Amino acid sequence: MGWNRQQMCKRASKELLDGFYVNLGIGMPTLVANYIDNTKNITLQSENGMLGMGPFPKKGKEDPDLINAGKQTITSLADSSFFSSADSFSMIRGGHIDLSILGAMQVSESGDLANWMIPGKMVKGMGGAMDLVAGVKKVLVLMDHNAKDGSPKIVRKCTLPLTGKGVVNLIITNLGVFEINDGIRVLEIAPDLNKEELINNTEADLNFI
Amino acid sequence: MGWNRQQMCKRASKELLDGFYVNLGIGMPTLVANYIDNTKNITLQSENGMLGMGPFPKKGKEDPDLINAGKQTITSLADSSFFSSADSFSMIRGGHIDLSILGAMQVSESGDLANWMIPGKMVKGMGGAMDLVAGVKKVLVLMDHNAKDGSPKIVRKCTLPLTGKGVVNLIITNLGVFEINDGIRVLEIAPDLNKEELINNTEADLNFI
Amino acid sequence: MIDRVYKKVYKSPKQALDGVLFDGMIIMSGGFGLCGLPENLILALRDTGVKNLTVISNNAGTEGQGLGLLLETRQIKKAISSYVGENKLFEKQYLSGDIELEFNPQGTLAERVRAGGAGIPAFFTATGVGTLVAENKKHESFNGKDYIMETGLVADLSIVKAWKGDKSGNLIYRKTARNFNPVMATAGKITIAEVEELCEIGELEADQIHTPGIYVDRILKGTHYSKAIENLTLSEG
Amino acid sequence: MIDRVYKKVYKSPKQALDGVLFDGMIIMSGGFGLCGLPENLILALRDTGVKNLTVISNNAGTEGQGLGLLLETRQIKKAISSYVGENKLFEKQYLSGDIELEFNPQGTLAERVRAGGAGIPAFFTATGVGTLVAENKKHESFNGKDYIMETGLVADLSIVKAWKGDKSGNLIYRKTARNFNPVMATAGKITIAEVEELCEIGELEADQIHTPGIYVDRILKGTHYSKAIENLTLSEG
Repeated sequence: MGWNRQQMCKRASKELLDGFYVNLGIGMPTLVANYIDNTKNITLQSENGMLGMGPFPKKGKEDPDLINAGKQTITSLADSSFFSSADSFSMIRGGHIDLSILGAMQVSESGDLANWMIPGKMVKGMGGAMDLVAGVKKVLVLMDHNAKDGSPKIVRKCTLPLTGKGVVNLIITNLGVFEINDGIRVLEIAPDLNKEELINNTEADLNFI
Repeated sequence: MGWNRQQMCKRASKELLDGFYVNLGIGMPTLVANYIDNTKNITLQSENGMLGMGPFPKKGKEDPDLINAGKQTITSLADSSFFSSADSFSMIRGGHIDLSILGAMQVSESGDLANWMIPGKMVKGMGGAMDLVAGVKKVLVLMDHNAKDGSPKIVRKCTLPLTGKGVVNLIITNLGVFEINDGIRVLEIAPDLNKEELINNTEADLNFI
Repeated sequence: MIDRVYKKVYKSPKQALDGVLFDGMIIMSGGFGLCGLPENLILALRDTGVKNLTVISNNAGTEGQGLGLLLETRQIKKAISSYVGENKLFEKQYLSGDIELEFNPQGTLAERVRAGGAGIPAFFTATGVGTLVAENKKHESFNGKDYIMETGLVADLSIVKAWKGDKSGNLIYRKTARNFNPVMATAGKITIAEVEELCEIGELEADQIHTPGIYVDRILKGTHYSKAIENLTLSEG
Repeated sequence: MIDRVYKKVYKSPKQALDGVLFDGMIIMSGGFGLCGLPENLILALRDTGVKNLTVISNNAGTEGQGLGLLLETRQIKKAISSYVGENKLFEKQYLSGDIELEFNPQGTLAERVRAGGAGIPAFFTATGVGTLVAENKKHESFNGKDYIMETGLVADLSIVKAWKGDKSGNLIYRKTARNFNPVMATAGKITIAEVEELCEIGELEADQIHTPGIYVDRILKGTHYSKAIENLTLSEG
């Protein structure tokens, strides 16, 4: 039902405007890089200390000293720069990154985000997620509309521990695009879907105006 | 009476121990560099952003991009490094500099230092002095024992606005060497001087034990 | 992978300043004394006539040099600096009440600017405790030692000077001309950099960049560098 | 002017660690995942058997790699990290209560270390406001926005890894192997650096030094660099 992952990533890539500095989270957000419009000048930041992240290396060209925040081997570009973790998060915390795309377990109608722990399960840590959502100018959540058990992930109030409070600006799921700004406004609905289906799959109130 | 400026600087240079990183203030403290024992490894810091400050340049070798905190042209050495003002004062504030030598208008018996303003006169600013005295491991004041009008500069309580409170560890004047540590202890008296003369020229109580 | 088009390069300081100025704005200027000053931008700033400026800069220039140029034209309303000793005109304007002055210890000033750029609204420092600087500031004790709270600083515009810069805004500074420039580049809502050498993308080594391009909104090659020496001091022989 | 004698160079990681270790000490270790790890020092640290360590490091290594080595020997009592996902042994020791864990957001961790090295006992950040991280922390509002207070971190010993270093302790890092190393170098009461290339004084360019020698108490050339890749990812073609 709705968009597939490719379509979701493609839709997300439209939020990367010309001149933007962007941080892509681990997982599906990383794939958005594949859909960037080449006519736009987009610079990718990796919070472990790099601006101007290039594509994954060709075989034999991998460099253990050159990885992204997901510990994947990457490459640099002609305009790349490297810096320390402290300088990297000064950039993030200081509001210099235009857009961050992250995955989520839950997003509330007030923009609260939960994506780092499930009580009772082993916690791996929040990594840089809390810093990103607190510091970056615009936060886009890219996720499946529903959890694997079918339960809605766009909720009135997050039941999971938060990563940030009132931090999410935009949600892109397989079912639509949603703006959070004093409630949730539906910007787009996936083509083969009606309003009612969307409402049924969402706990939070949706504003269609 | 007492030591001349050369002798004072020479005495001060003995406080620069092997391996020390040292910041020398503007004026007489800068001259201490001329008396550093070449068998010791001493690194000079300049708070405008340099470690490993070399001597003044030879004529024609001056570089407008290479100055010290007194805006004097200087040179670099083989082990020099340059850094920003923020990084420079992180070094200072973080206690990484072993010794700072500064001039003073007044020093109190509890180690209070006044060297940046005289009420009613135009104030030029404290520059980096407050940061240095608050951050450096050991603060040495190098000054004339008395003001031009003969009044004592080592006082019970500073009457001038402070640069730092309880920050001075050692004073070297033309009349002697004084350690501040729960009162003032006289470590050395200039050769042609007696205790009484020293006491008469000092407002604060002196401990000769 | 991408043939990037960089839109940060401006032909002149005048063009680079176009559309970013307004009376009463806060401007940060890099430089220590006359070393590492954005000379071309200061000159152009003077010619725009923008006024009632609050200028955050370690020093106030000398007469006819650096920010001294903006004093002659009375464009500065307030200065936040650590040391203004070398400028008699500043002294005159200050004593006549024409200019407001806020002294910050040099390290506190540098850290306030860094904090502003790094999204840190306030921090604690031992610098200035027990002095006039600490008056009316929040005190707090950590591990038995007293500290005061200082706040972050941001500017409407930062003007900085680098040695080399590329068209994506990456900057490299030279020797002690680095000073306040890198932190100020991070703390301007808009940052304009002037450079001695404007390089093509790829000419600067990624490991050696002092200011990543993200901080630089506009960049230009300066044509006029007087690089005055304030205090020429030579060794004998 | 001076023919300096540098006393910072050590022949081996074992010798470099001599006299600085004690049970229950706090150790910072640079590295992000397995990238930029002080591999030789971690190995030597394991062999000394020093125990009850509090280790401040972004990650906890993987099994048999990095700090994972010190988990096998149960030398770590507490970890302060932002992410420990890659280590099953860590998980096991944590769930059995053998190891204490304090999670810090990655940027807060980096800034706490930087603050520790810079003499800043505490600072305010918006990171973590409204989350578990903010619990029991001081809150304060600046310009209508809420922030929490975080404190500076220092260590008894910092171990870092650089690409090149000279005999005075100046360090240059390579690519993303820089990560936490420069800030941790500033925050150790003692800092030991291991390098791939130990250079003579003067071989490193003064403008390009990432960590000035003042922060490095001891330096050694590492002989064993496995430089494992955690997550080899290749592009097609």
